[in-house]
Amino acid sequence: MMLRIRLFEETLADLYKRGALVGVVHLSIGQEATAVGVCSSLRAGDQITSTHRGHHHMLARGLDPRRMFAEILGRAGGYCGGKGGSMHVSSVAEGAVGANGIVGGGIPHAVGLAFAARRLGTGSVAVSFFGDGAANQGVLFESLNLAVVWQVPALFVCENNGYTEFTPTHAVTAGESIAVRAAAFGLPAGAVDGDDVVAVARAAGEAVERARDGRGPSFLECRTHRWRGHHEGEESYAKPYRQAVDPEDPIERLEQAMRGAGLDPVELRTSIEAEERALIAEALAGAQAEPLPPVERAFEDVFA
Amino acid sequence: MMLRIRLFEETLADLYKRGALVGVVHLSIGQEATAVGVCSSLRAGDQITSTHRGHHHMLARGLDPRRMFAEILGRAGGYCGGKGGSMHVSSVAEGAVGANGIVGGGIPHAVGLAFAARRLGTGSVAVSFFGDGAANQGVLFESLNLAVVWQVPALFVCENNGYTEFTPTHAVTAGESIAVRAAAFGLPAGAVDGDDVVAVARAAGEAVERARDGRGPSFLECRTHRWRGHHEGEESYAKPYRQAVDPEDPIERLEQAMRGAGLDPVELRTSIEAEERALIAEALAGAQAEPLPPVERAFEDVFA
Amino acid sequence: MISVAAPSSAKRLAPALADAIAQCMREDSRVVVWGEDVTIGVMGPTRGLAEEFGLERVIDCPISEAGFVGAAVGAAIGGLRPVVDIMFSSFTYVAFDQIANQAGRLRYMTGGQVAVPLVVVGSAGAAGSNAAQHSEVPTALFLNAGGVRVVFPSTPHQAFWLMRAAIRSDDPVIVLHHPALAAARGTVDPEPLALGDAVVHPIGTDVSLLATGLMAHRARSVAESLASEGVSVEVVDVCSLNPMPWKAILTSVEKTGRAVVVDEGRLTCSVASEISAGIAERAFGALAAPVRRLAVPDVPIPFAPNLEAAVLPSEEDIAAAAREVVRG
Amino acid sequence: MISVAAPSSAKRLAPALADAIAQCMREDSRVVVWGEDVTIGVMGPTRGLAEEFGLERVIDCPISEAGFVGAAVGAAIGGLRPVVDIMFSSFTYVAFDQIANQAGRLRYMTGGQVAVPLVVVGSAGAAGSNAAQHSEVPTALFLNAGGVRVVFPSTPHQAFWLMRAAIRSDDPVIVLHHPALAAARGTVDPEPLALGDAVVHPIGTDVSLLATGLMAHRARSVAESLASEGVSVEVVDVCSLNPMPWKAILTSVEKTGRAVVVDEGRLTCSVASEISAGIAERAFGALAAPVRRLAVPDVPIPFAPNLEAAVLPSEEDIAAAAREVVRG
Ligand SMILES: Cc1ncc(C[n+]2csc(CCOP(=O)(O)OP(=O)(O)O)c2C)c(N)n1
Ligand SMILES: Cc1ncc(C[n+]2csc(CCOP(=O)(O)OP(=O)(O)O)c2C)c(N)n1
Ligand SMILES: [Mg+2]
Ligand SMILES: [Mg+2]
Repeated sequence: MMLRIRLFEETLADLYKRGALVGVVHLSIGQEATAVGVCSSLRAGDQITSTHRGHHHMLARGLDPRRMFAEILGRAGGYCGGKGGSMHVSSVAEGAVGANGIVGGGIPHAVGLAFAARRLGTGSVAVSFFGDGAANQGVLFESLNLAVVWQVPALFVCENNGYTEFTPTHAVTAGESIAVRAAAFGLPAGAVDGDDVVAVARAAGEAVERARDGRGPSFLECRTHRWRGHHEGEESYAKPYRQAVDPEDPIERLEQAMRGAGLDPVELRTSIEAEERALIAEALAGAQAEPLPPVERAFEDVFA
Repeated sequence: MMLRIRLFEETLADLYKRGALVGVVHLSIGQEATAVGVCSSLRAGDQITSTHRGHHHMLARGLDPRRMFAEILGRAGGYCGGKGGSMHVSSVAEGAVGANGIVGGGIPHAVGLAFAARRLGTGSVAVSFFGDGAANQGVLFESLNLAVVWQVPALFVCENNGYTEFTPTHAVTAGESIAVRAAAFGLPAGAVDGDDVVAVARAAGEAVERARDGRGPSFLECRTHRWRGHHEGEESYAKPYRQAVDPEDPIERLEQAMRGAGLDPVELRTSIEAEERALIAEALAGAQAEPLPPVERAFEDVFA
Repeated sequence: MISVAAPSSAKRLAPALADAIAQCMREDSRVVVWGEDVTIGVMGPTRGLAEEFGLERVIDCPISEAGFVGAAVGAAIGGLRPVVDIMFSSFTYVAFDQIANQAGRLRYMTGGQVAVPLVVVGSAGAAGSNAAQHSEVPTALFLNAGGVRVVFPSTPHQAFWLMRAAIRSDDPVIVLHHPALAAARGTVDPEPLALGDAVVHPIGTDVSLLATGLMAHRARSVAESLASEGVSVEVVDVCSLNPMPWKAILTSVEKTGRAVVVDEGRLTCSVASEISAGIAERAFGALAAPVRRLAVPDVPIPFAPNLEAAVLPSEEDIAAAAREVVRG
Repeated sequence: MISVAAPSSAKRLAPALADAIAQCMREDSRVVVWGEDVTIGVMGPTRGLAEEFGLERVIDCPISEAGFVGAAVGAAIGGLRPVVDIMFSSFTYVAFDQIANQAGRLRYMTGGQVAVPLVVVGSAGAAGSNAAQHSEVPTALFLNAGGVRVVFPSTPHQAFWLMRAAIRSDDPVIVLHHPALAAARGTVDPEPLALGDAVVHPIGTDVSLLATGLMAHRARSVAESLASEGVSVEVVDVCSLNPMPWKAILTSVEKTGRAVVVDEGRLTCSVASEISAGIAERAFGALAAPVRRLAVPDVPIPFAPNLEAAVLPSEEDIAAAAREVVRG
């Protein structure tokens, strides 16, 4: 799955370079492990809220790459009929109520989704993904407080890639850590190596189980790395602003782990990679073959 | 000064009962010590931001009871020409940029006032008073973060009287304490007995000095008690909702302290009380003699 | 739904709102209520609900408007029908992104995947010196932001039926109620009102007064007083603003040829401006005089009673404007 | 201030905004700039400022719009002149209370004790599939909220002078700039523009097109194309919206007797509605045809390019409306 995300995003980077994409595209390369690790413990009925940088969450949640490409290309067959685009991919039926263009905007939604799940007795949980930059939006703290007071089955996942757009987050963020801020609101809050898919899966698994058992919400800070710029094409105005990071590759990390466990990843990878490449290529071709949305659609879906 | 506040507020309570007040009036009886203790270490040029319950802050800051009464009675001679009222008393010239009807609304203003003071090199500090209920407004945490990142000369004073209107704040507030929340944003944050004016003055004095010395912002939680309802006249709809509190009287506390120090407060009090009663009575009479604001004033002061 | 018996015994506006919520809560367990001090029901619309439905469905919130409105958006998407009491509607400014950019956009952005059956109820208007931050009528902000329905009942009958319609709607609905009308008397009649309805009363032939909330009351009493002067006034109570009842508005104006729009919001980009522009576009030929707008000038609401009165359209202002457009 | 030399060598809109800020920063040390990534100047108006003025006056902020707009309100009261780049103007919704209820009310509530010389600059409008939350024009929200000035320049000349006027004003001013016009070409001429000005060009006699931002560009090119059809179009670029340049608007409409208002905001309670209602009230007699409004219908901005184009008033739409009001 990490490979699928990697290939999906690399395909978009390539499309962008060739001028085949419109709008702003934020890629998740380097952050695959957080999405895959967290979503691995979710099941049907659970819901996730995501961000402007959400392709990896959606793929990890099991969305169809073809319909995702179609949405990002603004085609009729996209998940949102082409009305959402890269920043707003969503598939409620598949447990992804969706991405949000407003940083922090989706966080309280997860509290409400979790509240509804508990009240309706569905046994589902809600997970909110957001970034380290979102940790400075007041609504995060309002949401943490509500989640704890209401003891709802929610998991807050902060994907800390070190950057708020082009600003190193530490330069605009006070206090010891984001997890420490969260802990002050009285919920279990820990930090984990976000590039280690196994570690993320373990930590998220415990938190999701806690939520399902009615033992309340948790907070998980996943320390990870953003390999590419804030969005594709930023070179046009963003002077080199990155400190030299030597980003860890979550995929290689997994392979090392396998080796450590005496398994040989090479064969596995080559076979999976072939499969996934085919799948992504086919998905893209399918999406590109899609028609544009009919113009009438622009005037629908405002009200029920 | 605590006596002046007490008498000022009792006078308003009496006026309200006699139907002589309009609008909503939130009294500060029982909370005198926080206002007096904090403002005792402020000087000319310093600024405070306040709340819907701000008469004690204003009096402690040295505002004129006559012009305050006039404002609360909607008279021309009021501090805001009668356009602000009880929730919006302010006197910028006297270091009180003012009260705010929006819970939390004034907190970021203090950050900006402190930033301006530092940039303009005035050596002044900014103090923001707010309640325990305001500790659930996201903008508080945004303000704390900015204040720490910018290292501005600000003091955040949370007057914790245990209530968010009619709801015991603990029922809607997660985590160990408000001070602990603040500490997670990396500034010195402590709690103090808010009914002990000496303790408040000591703690606030240190914090203000720290700010003046350029050593950054601080947070002070003052645990106090609200003797009266959320606002005057609430009996009309608010069923008895208070747990039996046995509120401490900050004034008696001070007198005890004096006795402890071998001083006799009785004489002092009687003399001060006589003075203050006269002063308040005169202030009220003066305010009541004020004319209504001329109608044209309603259409002025929107733009400079 | 037509019945002979009165659907609610409420005799005043705020209790009619509360009764509508209570009836919906009895009929539909997905309806939940939250906001600050809703168990006490400070503002009226939630009074008594906690006693009947308990603290699982009537929930006091911390002062976190963006958080609990956002949570209501999520709960609505998740299958509940939350009714959020925001107290004073100007507190929506603290949660404006959640209302405008989230509740009002998510259905569209997801290509219709989600419905957001959310009600936000709040008081709107000046009621005795609550000053600038607790007295304004932000209707136009919600209408321009879009994506949310807006109703503003002026009688117990309107309050009951429109709140009921709001809760049963699959769209986000803002329900405004005027603090000066909380105790306004009236009976709730069996004929329901729906989102998009207007109430035309009294009927008249010389001039149409289009108004909402407290201004609708003032318009109706002006209609009475002008009748004695021989001016026949028709009042269209625009109690639903999104959907806007254009048919009722245009029918009235095409009949009278004259219109005064009375609005307690600020004038610029107001509901009055919208109605005036809409009439000009759709019924220009029928107009015997320009549409007059009466609204709060572009100032905040002042505290002092005499100043507050001076910025609100008074019955005298309304009567004068009506005479003017009629007599020219 | 009249001078012969060009006050700015900027040849494009966004750099003209940046140059205006830079000149004000040189003249007045109280001017400071903050917002997200203002040192890089992602959005354009702050590009290059950090290099010249340093990180003490050009400050990157955390994602805390309510916090840093509120801090700017405090800093303005405290004697500075903050210029806040909010990036996309729809992010003001997260800080709406600080803008509407604080910046826009404090002077009035304090009886004139404070001035709030604050500038909030943000992009407004659709520019190639930024979708619902990054494409809208919220002008009408600021106009109805009141207490804040609003300008929306469409050329480098307007951008330079109006940003300069905004920073030098003692009132809070919202400066909007259209992302599709960031690179719009033009020279900055010596004749200054002030808050409240409009730019009338080209001059015409048959119909007045009243428009702002990108719509003003479309109106001007429609004016050219209709000239070849023998229709003489006058374009009033309403680059200041608060104060609203009523004199320029009414002078034009009284001359032509016909008006089409083109607005990239949502139609209901829009600037177009306000201008239409204001014209009807003040120049009814001069109107040979009803004022036409062209605006975004009440829908969010969709992502797909063909859908985005479909909801914005196009040159064809504008030309058709102009012909219609002229030929009836
Ligand atoms: C309310 C709001 N403010 C600002 C922005 C502009 N913006 C988009 S992404 C971003 C940075 C977000 O940083 P982070 O939360 O760490 O997510 P990341 O991009 O690192 O994945 C900003 C400031 C926005 N979309 N919404
Ligand atoms: C944004 C906002 N939400 C709600 C209110 C209504 N309100 C006024 S005072 C108050 C309680 C404030 O509690 P706290 O901060 O503890 O101050 P206290 O009244 O105890 O002094 C509330 C909810 C408001 N004025 N502003
Ligand atoms: Mg980040
Ligand atoms: Mg309190």
